[in-house]
Amino acid sequence: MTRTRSDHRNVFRFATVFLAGLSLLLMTGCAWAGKVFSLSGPQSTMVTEGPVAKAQWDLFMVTVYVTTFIFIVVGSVLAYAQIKFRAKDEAAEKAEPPPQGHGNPLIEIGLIAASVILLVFIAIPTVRDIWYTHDVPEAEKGNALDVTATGFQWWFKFEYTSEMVKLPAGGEAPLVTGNELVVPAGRPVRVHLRTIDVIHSFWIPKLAGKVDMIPNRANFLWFKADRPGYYYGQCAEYCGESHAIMRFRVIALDQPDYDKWLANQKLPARTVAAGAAASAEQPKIQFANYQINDGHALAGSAEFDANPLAAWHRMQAPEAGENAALVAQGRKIFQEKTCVSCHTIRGHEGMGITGPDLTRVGARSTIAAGVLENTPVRLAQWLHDPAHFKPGNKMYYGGYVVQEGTGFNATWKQNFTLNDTEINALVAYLHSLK
Amino acid sequence: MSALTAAGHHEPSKFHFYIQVAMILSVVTGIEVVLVYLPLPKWFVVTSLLTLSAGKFMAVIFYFMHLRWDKVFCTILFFIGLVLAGGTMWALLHLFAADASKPLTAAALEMARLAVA
Amino acid sequence: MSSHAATGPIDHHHDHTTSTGIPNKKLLWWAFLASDCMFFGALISTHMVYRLNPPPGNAVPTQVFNIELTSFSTFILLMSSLLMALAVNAIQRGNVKSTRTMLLGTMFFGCIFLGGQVYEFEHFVHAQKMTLSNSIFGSTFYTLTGTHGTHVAIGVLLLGMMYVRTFKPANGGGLFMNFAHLLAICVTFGVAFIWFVPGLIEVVYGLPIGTLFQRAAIPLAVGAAGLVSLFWLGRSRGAVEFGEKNAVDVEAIGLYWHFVDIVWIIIFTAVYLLEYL
Amino acid sequence: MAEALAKNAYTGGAHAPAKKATFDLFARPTAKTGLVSWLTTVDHKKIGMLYGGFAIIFFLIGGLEALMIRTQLMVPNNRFITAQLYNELFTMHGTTMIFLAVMPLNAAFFNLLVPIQVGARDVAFPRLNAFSLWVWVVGAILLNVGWLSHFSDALKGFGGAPDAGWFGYAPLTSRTFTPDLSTDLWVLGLQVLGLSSIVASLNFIVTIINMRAPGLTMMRLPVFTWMALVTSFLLILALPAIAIALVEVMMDRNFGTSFFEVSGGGQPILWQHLFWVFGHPEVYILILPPMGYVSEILPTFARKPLFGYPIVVFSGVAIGFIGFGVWSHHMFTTGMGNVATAAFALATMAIAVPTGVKIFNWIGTLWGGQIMTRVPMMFALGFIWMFMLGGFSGVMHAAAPADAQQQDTYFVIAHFHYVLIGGATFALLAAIHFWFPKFFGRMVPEFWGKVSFWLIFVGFNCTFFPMHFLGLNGMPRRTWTYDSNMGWNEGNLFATLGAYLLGIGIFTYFAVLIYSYFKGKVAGSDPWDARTLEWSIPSPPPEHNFAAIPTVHARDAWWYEKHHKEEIAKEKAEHIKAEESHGGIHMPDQSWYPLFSAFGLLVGAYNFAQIHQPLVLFGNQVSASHLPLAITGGVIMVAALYLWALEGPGGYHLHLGPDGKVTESRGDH
Ligand code: HEA
Ligand code: HEA
Ligand code: HEC
Ligand code: CUA
Ligand SMILES: [Cu+2]
Repeated sequence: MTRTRSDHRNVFRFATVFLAGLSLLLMTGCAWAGKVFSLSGPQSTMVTEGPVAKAQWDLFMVTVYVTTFIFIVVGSVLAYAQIKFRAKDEAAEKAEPPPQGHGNPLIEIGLIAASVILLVFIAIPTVRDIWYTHDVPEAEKGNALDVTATGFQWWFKFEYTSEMVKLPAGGEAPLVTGNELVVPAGRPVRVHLRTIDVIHSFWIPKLAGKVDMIPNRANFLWFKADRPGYYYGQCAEYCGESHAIMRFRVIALDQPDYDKWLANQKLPARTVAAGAAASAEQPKIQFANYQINDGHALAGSAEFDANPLAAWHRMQAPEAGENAALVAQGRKIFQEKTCVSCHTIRGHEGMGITGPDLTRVGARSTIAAGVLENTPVRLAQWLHDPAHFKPGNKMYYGGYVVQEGTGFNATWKQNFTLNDTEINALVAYLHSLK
Repeated sequence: MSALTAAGHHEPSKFHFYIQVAMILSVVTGIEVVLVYLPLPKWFVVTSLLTLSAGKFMAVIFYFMHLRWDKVFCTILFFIGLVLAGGTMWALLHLFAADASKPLTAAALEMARLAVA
Repeated sequence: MSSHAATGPIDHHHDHTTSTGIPNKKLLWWAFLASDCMFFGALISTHMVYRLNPPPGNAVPTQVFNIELTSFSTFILLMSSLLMALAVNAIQRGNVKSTRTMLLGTMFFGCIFLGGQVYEFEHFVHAQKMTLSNSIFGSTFYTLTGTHGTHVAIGVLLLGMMYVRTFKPANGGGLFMNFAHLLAICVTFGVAFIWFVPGLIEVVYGLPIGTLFQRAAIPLAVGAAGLVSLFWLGRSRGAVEFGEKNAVDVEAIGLYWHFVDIVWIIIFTAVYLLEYL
Repeated sequence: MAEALAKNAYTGGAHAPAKKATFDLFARPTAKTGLVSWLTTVDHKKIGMLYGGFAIIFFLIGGLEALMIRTQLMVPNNRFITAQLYNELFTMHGTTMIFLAVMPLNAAFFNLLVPIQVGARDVAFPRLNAFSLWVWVVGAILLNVGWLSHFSDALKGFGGAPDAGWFGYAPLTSRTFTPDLSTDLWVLGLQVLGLSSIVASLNFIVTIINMRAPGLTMMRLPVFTWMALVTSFLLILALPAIAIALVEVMMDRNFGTSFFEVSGGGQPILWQHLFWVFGHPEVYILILPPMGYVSEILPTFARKPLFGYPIVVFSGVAIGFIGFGVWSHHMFTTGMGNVATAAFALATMAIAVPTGVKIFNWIGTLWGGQIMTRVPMMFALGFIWMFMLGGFSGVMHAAAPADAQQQDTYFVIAHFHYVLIGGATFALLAAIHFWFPKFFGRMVPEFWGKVSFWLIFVGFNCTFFPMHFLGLNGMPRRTWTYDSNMGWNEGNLFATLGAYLLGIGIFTYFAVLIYSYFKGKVAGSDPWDARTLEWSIPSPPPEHNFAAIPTVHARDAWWYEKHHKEEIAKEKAEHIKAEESHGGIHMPDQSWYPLFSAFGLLVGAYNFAQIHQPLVLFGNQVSASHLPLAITGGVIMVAALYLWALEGPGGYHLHLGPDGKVTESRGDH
């Protein structure tokens, strides 16, 4: 290769132009590029809303400072060496080799010592924060709220172990909710982490780092929300087909709001008074077209995203124009279509525990573990074809069967078929459960 | 090969030595078995058991496996594995003995049963 | 390498063709044993971890175990180790005949050990109702001791192969004989440990000896036939290729065999004895 | 013997007929070219090439899987592929890249280089080496055969490719949650790959320790060979942990035990410990050989010996050793308790020190040198920069409380792709480019090499740098799809475009190699003016590597030889004479049995994976279970091993004629 030298130059020229072009691209699309590094999404770990997350973020920044410092020092020396000692031309390459030096123990030991010292800067806060983030500080223990969270493939159950409710059948049991955890702001919350099947992980980025829910282990974490707010949570350990969309929400409320919410929760399921817009005739279909036609866009509407906490508050009040007959019909279908075998609606029918508790599903801001906004249309779509939104979800019956000639195969079937009218009634019913 | 035999580069026989080692090993095994039944403090029995079996272990590798007469490198090689395996076991046992690792068992069994249901 | 081995006097602690003086095979086996430490380390850890916090419904080890039998097995394995050491000692002195005897003896004791284990497993499963799957103790215990047993069985097979190799004629040929010989060994020893040793143990625990012979006339006959052919095939058949130069081969298998023994030393203490405290 | 000498002028095709073996079913293969020569080869160079070829194919397949992953994530709420397929893709992408691409590529270089660098003619156990290779192939087949189910309904029984993630956390791998065959095949595939690696590593340990040329003391070994030694040790000591863990899952799945089954009192967390006891040393298994390549390439192109050789070697050993004590840093979120968490966090940080030492010494090597920025050098420099960045994010993870926010997010993905691609892969690309002339006798054009470097460098950073921010912004890994309101859209789009660019770069790189294989400028034996022994022999190397086993006088043996020509020439001539008087150059014979026993293993393992399933052939049930076939496989394997043992190493001799011609002879001397 006799053209080597000029080849080099060509490539470097090419690379320079390329890099220049790239940075130009970045600069012209500045706004866009800014968004590439947009760091304040609803699950951002940088926007901390509680002491645990803050301690974790601050520690992270310590590591960033230390390593950036090292990078600048080491990187500069490396860059300098690369430029300074480059053979400038062919002649230089062919020249006598440089002195064949073998090393310098003093420099080595010095650098090792420096590395160790720099690591100490990271190690000390690390150890301190391991203890801090582990459990509720001693001083606040008395004020802490204990909740048990249980992971299921692919949703979460929450039990308020200190808040007992009367069961219709007699006796007491802890208050149970699903997929939305409501907590008082400003008070520490200790979440005991359990799972019924595989490993899940409980993570509310803005409030606290994750801790795993591991079968046969008594894990827990704690967090505190500095102020009322609506926080995104996510399962953070791969748990099977729909792990990606195993989500939940944490809603932090003022103490008075929280008390109000709690009082309401403890009541049995809400029944719509017969008088409300009673109508003997066949109930009208409220939304003729619930077919899934909006692609796959999940999550909330723009309005919802703008202020999810407000959206949540709106969900708490009964909807206008409730149709008591339709609701009653929905309640009946809920029984007939075997929904009761998996879902509990405390005070109404149902005692299933393999699906989320639906006693107040109408007051949730999302359904299907944070995947869909809880609008009538969305709920209808969910009932129409849950697997469309959550592949493999367990709102099915069936099992794994051996198919002839091919060995194992999974054939899950939906255990209920609902027509439009039934779905319509069910939606009215479920939305009446506030 | 016959030339070799003539050259007489034989090992000195260790026949009797091996038998003695084996006898000692058997006796130690006997002591171990008896030890667990003696009314001695637990820590003492555990320590003695561990020391005795370590002693047996060493006797076998150094005499029967002739590490004692081989290049030290063989010893080093084997001890790399032994030390790492021992260290890993030690760490695992401590990890699982920690309070945080107490299994939920009873409750967990209950849950597992629910999940199957 | 092999071409050099024959050119100089054999020094059993030094191989002049390698950089360290340690023969390649020996080094390979020592490295493998280092690795095997980790295998058993992981297995024993698993067992101990579950002993730390036994779940309800676990079998109670001391009720299951039969410590006399296990102590006996431990002794037997020690004796096999002794014979193995003697086999190496013999071949290093060029004594092929004695090597064969010692190898057979090692295999024999190894098989008694295996027979004891077969009895033990069978007894645990049937009399003590501890199976592989009905308690975690069963799972870890059988897997650990079973893996060890598999090591012993592989060791017996390797010894058998080594044994028949000592008959490989100096002038070539003999593949079929070699194969037949190995088969005879497998049959004989297979019968010995799968049937006869457990049976004998039963006798010790009260089975009338007559019943024992009645129950298993056929396996016994097969075993006897195997034994006879073993003797016949094991007669002197002229010059053999095997000799002092193969000492390192025997030694290598010996290392493996002794290792299996030391693993048992640990298992005996950690899995059995400590339970009695 | 003189006759033999006269008859067989070695022309590459002609060879001495094998001696009628006494203990042999099959005639011993002697072909030097053609398919049989590759299937039966025991030559470390051919084995190395086979490893390399297979590994590169799998690297491209793994890359293709990555591109599908990136395409799916390009825009929010994408439905390019299903959740199920996505899960299979990332599982197999991780498994493939680690076990079927980077590890075997390293194995390829061990094979190609180690024997030559230690001045030997082959590895210590040539047939065992071939066995490792074919067993590896068996593992690769078992892992990937599940993909077939996507191509035809008749093959649905495979249940798809494995989908439990590359670290297959229990209890997701139990029958309850992944009932299909894919997980069984994953378990057995990994088991078989582990077997291959252990056997290969034992071989290299013996080779490096025992087969060194005269004068080649341990402290004169090339750094790459040192790293090969440390890596081999890591392999034999780390793999048993996962082997046992895999046995335990296999037992849980097939034989009703409850190692990880909660219903029987098992603790799934134990799997994590056993996996990472292997898994963490594994990442050093992936990076130490690359550190070795870089330690060879930098001195060559800086024309200076490696700075602080003893410390570089020692830090490699230290990394390997400390690497065994940090596994739980992958488990900071499992609630281990404060003391354990703190201990593992500190131990993990400690690893930064020996790693830093290496970086400092590489810079020291450049300092005062005469740097020639050839393509391998550019990749090597790229390695230093990128690996350093990846190492820093590693240290960020080591701060356990901070890791609680990062674990299982794209921040981790960014970390390990920086160390695995920016580190391991860059160094491998450097190594391929560097040693290509040696083994194929052709130069790779500099210009196109540099183009591919820049494409890869820029593409790589565009792909993975934004992932740090995606992670900090809360994007979890193993996410098949995401919502549009999370602030991740732009970062993902950018990363995907970067991945395409990276793909083009990788494509260019290999396309250029293929071009050079046919059309490249012919390379001399030492095109780079390099320093270690492999450059002292012709390109491509002859089957016996060295005409005379070299005597090593200094660390960079070949550099020394180049500067002491007369003295060395005299020495060589003497060695050649001495060896010929001993009967010539002894070479091991080829053998069928490694291949046969691996075939038995394939049959056995494949059927063992589905042991309880009815055996169905062409739509008819043949047997109630696969047991008969599993046993058949086992018998084939054992029989092949037995015949292998009886066959003996065999061997023949090469003789160097005065005219440089090589002749072959057989028979005893
Ligand atoms: C080649 C592979 C490789 C290498 C070399 C490393 C190197 C390191 N890794 Fe990485 N790691 C992986 C591959 C690798 N890792 C993979 C694949 C995973 C994810 C597995 C999975 O979950 O799928 C992972 C995950 C992982 C985790 C778990 C993250 C999580 O899941 O939560 C952690 C935590 O501590 C970690 C730490 C480290 C550290 C401290 C190093 C150190 O060795 C780095 C040391 C290097 C430097 C620090 C740079 C140079 C040093 C200097 C210039 C000196 C001065 C510096 C200081 C004093 C700081 N790694
Ligand atoms: C050495 C290891 C290695 C390497 C080299 C790579 C390479 C790449 N990886 Fe890898 N990755 C892992 C190891 C590796 N990865 C591991 C261990 C995981 C975790 C898995 C798990 O969670 O279980 C992971 C996970 C992972 C994820 C996260 C998935 C998720 O969690 O949901 C992503 C996402 O972007 C990704 C992307 C990429 C990309 C774009 C490349 C690119 O560098 C690829 C570049 C190569 C190409 C683009 C190929 C180009 C080839 C052609 C164009 C020709 C094709 C032709 C033929 C096949 C004939 N990887
Ligand atoms: C076989 C059990 C089963 C049956 C029967 C069943 N469900 Fe469900 N359901 C589930 C599970 C499991 C989920 C959680 C799905 C997820 O998010 O992964 C669920 C989720 C839901 C949700 C969303 C709850 C939330 O908080 O996110 C609604 C609403 C619901 N089901 C309604 C119904 C109705 C109406 C029926 C009857 C027509 C029904 N279900 C029948 C198991 C069942
Ligand atoms: Cu639950 Cu992921
Ligand atoms: Cu790690």
